[in-house]
Amino acid sequence: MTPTLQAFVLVSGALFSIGLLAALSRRHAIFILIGIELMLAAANLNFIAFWHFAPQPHQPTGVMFAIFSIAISAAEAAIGLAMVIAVYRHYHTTNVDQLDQLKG
Amino acid sequence: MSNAAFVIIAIFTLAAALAAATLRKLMHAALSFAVALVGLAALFFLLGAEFVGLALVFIYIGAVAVLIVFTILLTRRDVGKDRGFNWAGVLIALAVFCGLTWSILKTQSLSIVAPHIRALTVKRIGEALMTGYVWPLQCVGLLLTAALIGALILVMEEKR
Amino acid sequence: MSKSIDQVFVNAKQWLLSWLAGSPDWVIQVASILINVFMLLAVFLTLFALISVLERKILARMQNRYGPNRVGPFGLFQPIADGIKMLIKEDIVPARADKIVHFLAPVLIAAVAILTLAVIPYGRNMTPFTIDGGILFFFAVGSATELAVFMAGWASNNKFSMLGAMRAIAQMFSYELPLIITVLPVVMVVGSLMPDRIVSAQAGYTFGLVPRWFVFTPWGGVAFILFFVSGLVESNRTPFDVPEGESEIVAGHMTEYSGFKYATFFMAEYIGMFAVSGLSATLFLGGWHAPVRVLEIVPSYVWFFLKLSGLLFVYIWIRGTLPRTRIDQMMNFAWKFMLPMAFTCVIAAAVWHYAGRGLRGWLWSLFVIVMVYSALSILLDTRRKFGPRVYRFAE
Amino acid sequence: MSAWILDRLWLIPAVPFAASLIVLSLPNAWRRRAAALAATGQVAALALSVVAFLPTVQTHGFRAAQNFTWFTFGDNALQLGFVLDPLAAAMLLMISLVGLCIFVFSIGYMADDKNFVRFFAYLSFFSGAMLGVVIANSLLLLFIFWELVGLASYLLIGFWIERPSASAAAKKAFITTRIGDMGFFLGMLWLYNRSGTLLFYDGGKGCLESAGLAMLGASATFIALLIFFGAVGKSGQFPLHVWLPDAMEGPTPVSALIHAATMVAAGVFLVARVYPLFSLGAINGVTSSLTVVVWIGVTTALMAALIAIAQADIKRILAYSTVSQLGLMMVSLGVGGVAAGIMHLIAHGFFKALLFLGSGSVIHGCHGEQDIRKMGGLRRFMPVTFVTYAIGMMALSGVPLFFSGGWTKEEILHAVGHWPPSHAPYYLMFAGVVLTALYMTRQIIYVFFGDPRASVDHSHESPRVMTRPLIALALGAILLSVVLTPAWPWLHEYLTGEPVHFEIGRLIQPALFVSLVLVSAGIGVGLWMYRKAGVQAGDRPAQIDPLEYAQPALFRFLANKMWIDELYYRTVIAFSWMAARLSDWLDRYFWDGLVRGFGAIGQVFAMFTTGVDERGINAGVDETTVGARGLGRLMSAAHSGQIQIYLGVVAIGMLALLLLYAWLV
Repeated sequence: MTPTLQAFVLVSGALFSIGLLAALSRRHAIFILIGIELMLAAANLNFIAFWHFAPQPHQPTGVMFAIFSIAISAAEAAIGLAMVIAVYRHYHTTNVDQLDQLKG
Repeated sequence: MSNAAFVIIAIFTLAAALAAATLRKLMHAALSFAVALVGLAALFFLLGAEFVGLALVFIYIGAVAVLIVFTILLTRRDVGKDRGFNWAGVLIALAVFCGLTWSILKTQSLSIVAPHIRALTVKRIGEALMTGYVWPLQCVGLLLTAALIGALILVMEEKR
Repeated sequence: MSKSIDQVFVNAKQWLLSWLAGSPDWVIQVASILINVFMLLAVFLTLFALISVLERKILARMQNRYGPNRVGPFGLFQPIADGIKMLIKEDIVPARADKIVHFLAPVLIAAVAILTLAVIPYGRNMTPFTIDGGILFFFAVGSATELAVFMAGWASNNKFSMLGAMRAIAQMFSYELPLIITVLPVVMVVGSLMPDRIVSAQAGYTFGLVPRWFVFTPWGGVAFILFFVSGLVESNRTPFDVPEGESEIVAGHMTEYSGFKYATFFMAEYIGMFAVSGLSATLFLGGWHAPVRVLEIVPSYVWFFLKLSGLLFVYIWIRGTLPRTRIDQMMNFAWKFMLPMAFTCVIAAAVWHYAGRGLRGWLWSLFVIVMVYSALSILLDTRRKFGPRVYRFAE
Repeated sequence: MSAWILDRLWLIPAVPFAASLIVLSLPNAWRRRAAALAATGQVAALALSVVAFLPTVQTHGFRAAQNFTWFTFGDNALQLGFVLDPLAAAMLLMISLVGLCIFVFSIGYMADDKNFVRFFAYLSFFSGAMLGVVIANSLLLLFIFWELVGLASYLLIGFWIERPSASAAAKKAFITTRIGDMGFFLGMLWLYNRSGTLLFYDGGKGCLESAGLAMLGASATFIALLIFFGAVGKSGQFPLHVWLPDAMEGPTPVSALIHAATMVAAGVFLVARVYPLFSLGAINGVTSSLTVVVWIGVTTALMAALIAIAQADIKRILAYSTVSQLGLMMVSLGVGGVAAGIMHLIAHGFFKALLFLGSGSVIHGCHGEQDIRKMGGLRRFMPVTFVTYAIGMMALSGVPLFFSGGWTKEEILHAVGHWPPSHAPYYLMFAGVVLTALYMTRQIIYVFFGDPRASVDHSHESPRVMTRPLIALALGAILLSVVLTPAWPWLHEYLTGEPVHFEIGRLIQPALFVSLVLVSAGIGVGLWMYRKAGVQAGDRPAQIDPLEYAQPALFRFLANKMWIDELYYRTVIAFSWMAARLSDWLDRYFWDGLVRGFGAIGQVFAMFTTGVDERGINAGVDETTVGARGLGRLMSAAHSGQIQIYLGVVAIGMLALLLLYAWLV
């Protein structure tokens, strides 16, 4: 009795939707970042799951992809949070509803 | 790998993720996010990708989560409580969830069982990184350096 | 004979598990795990109790006092008295605190500290949790400490707590880099992240006399010192106990904790110390290997705990000797000296490897380290950096 | 040992290069560390040179080359390499030894300069490049180092960049030598075309070995002449000698290192290195290319010596003297006395560096004054400088028996005297020797004797860091004669690869008496002519040179360097100007007119299209834009700036695609 690939993909889909929920429905910029990170995590889960269930799992392609994806999302988080701080300094708000001007 | 473990971990992960998306206090949400990632790492363990799971914990709990809570602290003035939901967003997310679930359930080729595989050792990952994936690795190194410098410059106080 | 004594704990566990023969697989697994956890907790909580009183006694001797000597023989029952005192104290939670997070922080920090103990090999075939990426596990789990400290500081809703947490995180982040990078040379040389492999790579004796521990190579010696200093910082010990410097910020992130929660923090700190010492013994001091071939009849776990105690004594010794550093000095030291030196160790290890791991490699890697060290000492000009502080009040 | 150094021959230039790079990256305030580092590099190069010298002494006629492939194009592999033979080893030793003295001297001389660190970086760079020239076993590698030497000399001549004259001199030196290098380059290409290799020695396949030479045939003469043209540029031979005196704008140690001891010798070295090309097909030791070398050398030697008599700048006199001595070396090479030429080159390296450093010490003592007419009587203030300078002067004049210059000059005269085609160079060389003694006597009388004049005020001996190198070089200039005497011609036989034996009888030769007579004549005439130099005598004012008083026209001719600069200005440069003017005119009127014509055609065409455009097309476009504007207003309503709305739309789109896909599959 082991879970099939479908189960993992379903979890991944749910995780993605939750991430989308955070990114779409919350006002605070950090929530959007958390949402994006969750979506990326869902994608990573997919990479690993498809690698595990692949016909030739001896090549670590999926794992490699996930590793690079984690590294890149770490970079993205750093930049994103730095931007949140920079924006906060400038506008004194992190509410994305109020951030609709390109010019400062 | 048993069904029971999978179900428990999946529910744990999704609950934590849902908490991260919906909790009213930002700090609690951030901490729930960290918990959700621990669950995800456990899923990776189940899938035999121990290295990725450990790396995920290491990077997300050790670095990204701390970064997030720091940012929350630095932008504290209007944190308080996040007022209200954008219900349209909730609807869209729900629709996406339904669509994804429907299409996943509909796809027959996904219901397969894992083949028996040799454990993926860290050594093999290291060898792959240093041989076939050496250029992507260099590029990621460059990217991370650029991100480091960029983040520093972004948050640097302007001297007046 | 010596072999059976060496394996006495392993055999005992096998004997206990043999009662379960015939049960489903997962039952045996869970039972095995439970035995491991129970043993770990029993050993290390005893050690914690012992060390806490020994530390007070050793410090007292260094300061020409007696130290605790009233409870039990030589004051050895002092920890029990302390424990009872802590347990019956009132548990105070500030009114404006975030109750949940305030409660979770000590739980998390203790859990993390105990988890890190799981991957250390305590003797031959005596690793509680054998995993391919054991070292990575240690650091991955250990990195959650920062989050826990932050939770404690933030949830207390107290400015001393917050400042302490900020300081703690800043210094932990800064010293985590050298801590991890000094592990890299060992991992590179052994070719595995598995603590057991690392220990077995240090088996044997050069000329049948000098053990092949990594601490006896130039890069290993330097990496060991760097690792030890970083470990001091990571476990918030003197002289790097800035986050809880009581003369400045009361008790840092633990200010608003009392009673058993405070005791938990206290315990977590000590267990963290044990874990880092245990890992440094594993990585550099040959783990459970005997220092002399003839002494191999002594059981392996005895050697491990002897090394551990030696390192713990150095911890206490340092605490009795050195004054507390300043936070800015610490940061400068981490980024400008520790980090480059840690990278140098990596390079020196590579040089050692490619020069044939013999005497030639030894000398070459020593040369690399000495060059970088002298260059750094010229560049940093420590006389100026660590000079008198310029105070800038109300600027 | 010999295998060890042969494998590591590249280290000799690499060490100063590395030192240069490190010094260049040091902060400006680290003066002592920079100097120490540069000097250490030089000491290391010297040590390696000594190690390289040993095997060549042990085995007579030792020659070993170490070649490697640089890159491959098609089937051809371009090979570079290093060679170690007596010629290279002797040059290595001379360059690193003299260089070290100059490095030490510079520490004192440049002590007050604000770009001290940069100076040492350049100096090390130069040293590395020069050492590279010497050990190169490929004409291409030699050329590369040759150009690096040129670059270093450019940087060093123009070191005091804030002086316009210095930067002009640097440019002049660079461009003039580049003209010569052009010839060198062409010769190299031709050589490669004919022989297919640029390696000198390659186990019988090199271009200087019999197999390679056989492929050249008659073209060897032209190749040799083209390469000689490069040497002419670098060694300041007539007609490309004009840059060398101007190069004295650089700091004096630079003049000593580059323009006396080493770089200018590179030309002579080059000719010696590729000598088989010159002597290919020689009948009785004479070929047409060698004849050219001889006459160029003779012309240069005499002309420069004449000019030197009428100069007033202490460094310029030495510069012309260098040009003259280089001419002498060329003559020696041309008549077949290769060993004699190289011996003179090495001896000259020592005593000319000594003279330049001595002049640097004098200039230092006179607070930057370079005009010898304003000095005088310095022997009392600067005894060490005086004694060493006098030794250098006697070595340069060729005083026999005790000074290295005397022996080498004798050797050259001996070689020239046996040149079959003509005896003219022999007698012309007599004049050269006399003139050399004459102008050196003049200089030394002006600088060190008589009474102190205008600039000699608070003059003092230079610091020890400057005098020590002087003493070292002076000792070198004297002691070198031990291996030069005909009784035990060790250096000669070392270079030619023959066994040495001692024979006291050879010490006394006709050439010895000839040169004794010539030198005494030169010094005697000088003493007589300039006995009252710098003071009033009869109706001659003090500041007028005795020769100028006696022969004003001749003196003016010589003082103005025989009008050669002006000649070039009127001919070569004027021609360039004319060509430039012509091109300018063509560009301005002819080509421009053509372009304008095309432009006019275009304008007419444009007028036509404008009409079509305005009446036909614009109206339609106007209507379209009105419509687009309306559409844009509609669309801009969607651009609310609300990022979450955008994201939501993206999500909806993704969902739609997903459903579409799921429905289709």
